[in-house]
Amino acid sequence: MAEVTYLEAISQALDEEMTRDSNVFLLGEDIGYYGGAFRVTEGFYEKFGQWRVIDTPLSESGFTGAAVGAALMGMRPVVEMQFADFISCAFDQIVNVAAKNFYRWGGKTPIVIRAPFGDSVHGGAFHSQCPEGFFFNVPGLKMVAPSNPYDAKGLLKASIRDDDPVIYFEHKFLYRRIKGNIPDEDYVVPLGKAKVVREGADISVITYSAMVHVALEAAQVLEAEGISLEVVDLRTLLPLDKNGIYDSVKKTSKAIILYEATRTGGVGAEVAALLSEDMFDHLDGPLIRISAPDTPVPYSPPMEEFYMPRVEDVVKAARRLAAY
Amino acid sequence: MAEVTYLEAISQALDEEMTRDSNVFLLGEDIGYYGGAFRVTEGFYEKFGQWRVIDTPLSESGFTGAAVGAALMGMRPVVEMQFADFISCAFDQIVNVAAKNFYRWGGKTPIVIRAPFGDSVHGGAFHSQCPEGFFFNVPGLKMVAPSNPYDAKGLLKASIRDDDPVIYFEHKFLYRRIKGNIPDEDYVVPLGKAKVVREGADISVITYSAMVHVALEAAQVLEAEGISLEVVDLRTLLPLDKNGIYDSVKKTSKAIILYEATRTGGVGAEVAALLSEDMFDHLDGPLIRISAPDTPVPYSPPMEEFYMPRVEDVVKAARRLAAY
Amino acid sequence: MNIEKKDLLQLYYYLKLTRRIEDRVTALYRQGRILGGAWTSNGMEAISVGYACALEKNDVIAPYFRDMGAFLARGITPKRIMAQYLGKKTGVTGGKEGNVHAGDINLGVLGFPSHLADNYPVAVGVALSFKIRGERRVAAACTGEGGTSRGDFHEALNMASVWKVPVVFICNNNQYAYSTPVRIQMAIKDVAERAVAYAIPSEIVDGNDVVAVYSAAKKAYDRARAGDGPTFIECKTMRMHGHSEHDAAKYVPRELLEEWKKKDPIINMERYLISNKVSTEEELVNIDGRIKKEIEEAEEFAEKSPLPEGKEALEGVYASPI
Amino acid sequence: MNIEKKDLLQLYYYLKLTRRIEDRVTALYRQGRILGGAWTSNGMEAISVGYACALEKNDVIAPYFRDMGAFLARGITPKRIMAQYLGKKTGVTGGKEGNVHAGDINLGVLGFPSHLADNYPVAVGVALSFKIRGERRVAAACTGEGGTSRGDFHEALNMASVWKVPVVFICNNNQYAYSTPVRIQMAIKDVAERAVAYAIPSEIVDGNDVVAVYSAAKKAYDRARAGDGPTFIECKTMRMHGHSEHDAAKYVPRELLEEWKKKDPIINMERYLISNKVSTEEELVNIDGRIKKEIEEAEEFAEKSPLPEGKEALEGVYASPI
Ligand SMILES: Cc1ncc(C[n+]2csc(CCOP(=O)(O)OP(=O)(O)O)c2C)c(N)n1
Ligand SMILES: Cc1ncc(C[n+]2csc(CCOP(=O)(O)OP(=O)(O)O)c2C)c(N)n1
Ligand SMILES: [Mg+2]
Ligand SMILES: [Mg+2]
Repeated sequence: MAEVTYLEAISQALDEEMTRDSNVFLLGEDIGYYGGAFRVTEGFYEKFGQWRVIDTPLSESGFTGAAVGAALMGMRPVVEMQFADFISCAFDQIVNVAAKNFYRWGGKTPIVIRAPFGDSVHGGAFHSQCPEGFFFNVPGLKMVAPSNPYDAKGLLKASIRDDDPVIYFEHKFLYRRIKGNIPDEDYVVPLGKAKVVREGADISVITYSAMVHVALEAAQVLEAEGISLEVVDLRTLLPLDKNGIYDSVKKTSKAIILYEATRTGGVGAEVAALLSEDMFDHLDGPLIRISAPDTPVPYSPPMEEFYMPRVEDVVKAARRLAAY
Repeated sequence: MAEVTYLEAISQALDEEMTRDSNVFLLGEDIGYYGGAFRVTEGFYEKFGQWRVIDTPLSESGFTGAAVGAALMGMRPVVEMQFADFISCAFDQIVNVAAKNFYRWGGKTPIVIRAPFGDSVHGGAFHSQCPEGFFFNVPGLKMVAPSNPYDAKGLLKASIRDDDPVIYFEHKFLYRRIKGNIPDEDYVVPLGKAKVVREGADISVITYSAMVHVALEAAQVLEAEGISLEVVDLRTLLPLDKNGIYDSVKKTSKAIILYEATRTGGVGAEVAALLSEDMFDHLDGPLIRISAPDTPVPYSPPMEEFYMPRVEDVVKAARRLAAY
Repeated sequence: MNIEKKDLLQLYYYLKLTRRIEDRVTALYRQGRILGGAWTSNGMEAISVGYACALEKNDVIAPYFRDMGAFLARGITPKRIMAQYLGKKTGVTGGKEGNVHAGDINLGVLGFPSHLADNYPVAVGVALSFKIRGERRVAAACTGEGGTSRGDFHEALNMASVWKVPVVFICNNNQYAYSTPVRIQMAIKDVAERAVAYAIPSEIVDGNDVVAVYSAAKKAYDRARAGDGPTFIECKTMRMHGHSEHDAAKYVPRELLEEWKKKDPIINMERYLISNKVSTEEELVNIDGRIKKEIEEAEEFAEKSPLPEGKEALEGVYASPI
Repeated sequence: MNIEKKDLLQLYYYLKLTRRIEDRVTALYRQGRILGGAWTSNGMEAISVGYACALEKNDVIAPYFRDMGAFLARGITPKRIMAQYLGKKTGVTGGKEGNVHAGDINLGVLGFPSHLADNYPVAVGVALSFKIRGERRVAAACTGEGGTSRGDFHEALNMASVWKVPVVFICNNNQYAYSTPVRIQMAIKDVAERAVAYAIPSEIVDGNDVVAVYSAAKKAYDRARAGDGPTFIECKTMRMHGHSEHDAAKYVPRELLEEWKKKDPIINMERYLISNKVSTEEELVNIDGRIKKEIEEAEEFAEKSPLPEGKEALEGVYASPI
């Protein structure tokens, strides 16, 4: 066991997978000689050489497509988007080529796309987005979004070993702020499994990534008031772990869905839809979604703060639901 | 009043708007001299000249970006995607440039992107998609999807006159199959307003585009059984007409959400989420989503048929809900 | 380049096989037996036959939708192809996809994504994997001249040249992209001028001369295999039909078609084989007879093959389902 | 090219204003007063000042994030800019965006989208609208050499040339894209070689010589205005700091920086003005004094300006809200 940051956990997963399997290699802007904009691949260039840590031209579509081609040849490329915001430039290669190869003609495409996402660096509309909603209507893709170092490492390893294209959303806010103990031995966190990160009796908060920590804080505040929150960390966003979600809601009969992306059409909508279809008889109150509003991410601090879902939003919603 | 096809209605709207406002012009592949892959702009080249009906190079991102630039200069460009499937190549220009210009720096971007979508031509995974889900988590965009000639014309005119970027989803299956009477005079169908296309008492079917006709057929079948469906045609997908949806569900207390796109993360999820949040006290049964499954669109007829939502799916769901 | 008789006859065989199979596709489409669309390479067969036949067994292609000849030359059988067109379970994709939207990784054929030029960066990645693993294999990618206007074309050629990977880019310049003539597709005269921007050597060949295409491709593959990086080959040809079967192509001047009719790649090749005494008319007639039979059998096989069941639509979305 | 004194002094004024305002931005960023990032054009000011000053009032620019000089030259005031950096309501975007992610349509400045080269097709569209309406205006777009590897670069230049629209593409080639040197960004020596692929005439200029940039731009604008289509101008320069304030740029050889330090565009211009007797040292000192005062006032204005309220985040998503 050793305590590492979320960022170190990601870095370790890459390092260990590259050591384990010579088919694993990395592509992205400034990830090689420089070690990456967020320094996730610091030292990799020296250790693995330029052909396994490839500094690409500024061509998101191109290098994602190249990763697809290499994957079809049995390699296991891991692509880094410098910021998740730039994944939109590779959208077509991801949704039409990578995600559909296997269904259309049996082409296995085991690529991982690392996408540092979320608000944290006061980066405004183009360095803060949560783009998971763009890809949520794309069968053939998988998406994960860990909230802590243990999952960050285990899910990245599982993603690299998986035979399908996976977008790995790593939250910039968590990089150096969240630490945790992880085993010394090799382990994976299986894709497709949510996790109850806090048991509770009254209300389920279904959430992922950085918002897990907001939910946990809210749970602490509410404990004092006698409201018991159960916090479900989705971990994998696509495909969703329906049973994991349902099990919690069967217990609590009430649910808050908490996510940092903008409100309409995101992961939260799908969770609500699933619950309203399959858990109708178990629900004792309306579902409540807490999310960013439907706007681009604003830059100026007061607006940025207003934009982000807060602990107090969860607290208020929970009080409302508890009284329902 | 004159009877026209859905396709003619679109063509008329373009023609009339180009005649009314010299700022309106068209860009796309093969739309000029040839008249468009679906012949929507037949005769336009002769009538309006090559600089108002521009045959572009094969560059979806490029010509969408060019439309954005022209729009910023006060023009009102209408872009044609040859098939909606190719809109993914212009994804970045749409979500990051067009949709965010106004919020970020006040740049008005009145572009319309016409996207012939949906299954009908046995085109397989790349000529059949319903890509509205890709764009549904993008604040700043508007999206419409008419189901009949009247709306097709009125919504296209409204979209062209609107000051925001609008994706106009026109359904290929409806082009020549659906006819309707439309007024001789100029009219618009306002954006953001759903419409009850069939009044009913027992169950609301919330749907849009080609699926409206599936819902109407199902309503007829069910009428004989004494189940009364109300069919709500969303018409505008983004932003959704919440009140229009709510009004119907307040009346019926039960809802089916019917859409042709793949299931997870589409428009249907959001409608379900809205209802489960705001209409919880009115709902007398679970919400039921009927959609395509989470797969790419398959080519072979038996699979394609299996893939598409059918009248009988709606009938069965309605029976289940009626008995609830 | 000195090409052996058996290789020349193979080129001829695939040219003719391509023509005949696509003629059947067209006929079946007109009868309403093939749903969707039907795009052929009629008059352009020499390009895909030429570049594919010049490859080695372990090489990989990223073809586009006018590359029937390459599909065949890589070993995708007429049976599987006819079944593919008819949406049968025995087709290349088991009915998941139609026409040449198919691939077979075991034969080194990547599935064509409709989005033109998307296969170019993919081919660069294939070649990159060869370079990383130190394999002497090459990747060949083909697209139309229209497709070269797409951003992915640019990003692919740039990466390929910077990384010096063993990929050869083929361009079928058939003078039209659907209805759009080259003149309003690009401001340059030859597509090959685009390669200058990447310091990639290029060659322009007569796309209706299968021997020329084959030779140019072979030379480029040799370069690539030797570690000297990518080549761009522009094959000049003419699309002799509409864009697809439902396009009458009224926008193409008749004289242009008349002119190119005289340059038919199959007649070209027959003339070449006979005048160079590589082959006799009789030999060629025999080959053709074999092809006719093969196609009849393929069609019969396809007709008799079962359609997939509807619910098979749900299968195969993920390689590792959760 | 014969440039009037007042124009030369204007170039000098904007060079110096840009340098001084960015120096303040850097200082404020280091103090933690500016959140997010701070990117400057230090040592590269001549490019954006040069291309922007050569424009007419009704022309339009699509700048990128190293174009502070162009923002200023188009008339976006230091007050609004400083307020922008501090996220104030009086900033160019009212706090919606930070640093130079801003635009002002009334001054012919399009907002820069971070996604590099996205502004190139947009600029083509601007120019297209001028062509359609028969206006004698031009559009100028700028990006870094790294940005030219993106597909949108290719699609933009191709369209611009086919349509012959009045757009001028400027490229700031500062030898690095973040940590990536040109050598692994592209296989060509000069970015200008990319223009060949579109039959677009190009020019390579010393990007540290504001008079050279100005003159080349002016010539290109004249061509564009005359209906002769686009030009590509590569401005050779060097990024003298890290990619942004938080990058120490250890990957840049120190000698390279030493070499380019001698070519500072402001010192260059001072030398030019004095040795050509356009101006006196005193005159330049006076200009500088004016600038210092202007910036002090701007900073004060920005500091005193109110922040937006949180809930203003909800405003302005749509131009016509429903
Ligand atoms: C990105 C993209 N946009 C549009 C289309 C629709 N489309 C199919 S073929 C075609 C023309 C292709 O022209 P070219 O590349 O020259 O190939 P050719 O058909 O002439 O062989 C178009 C526009 C497409 N397949 N992909
Ligand atoms: C499409 C895209 N990918 C990645 C980035 C992140 N990024 C910001 S600046 C930069 C380097 C830009 O280099 P260059 O174009 O040469 O401009 P310079 O910074 O040197 O002026 C990168 C990779 C981006 N802004 N856009
Ligand atoms: Mg062509
Ligand atoms: Mg640079």
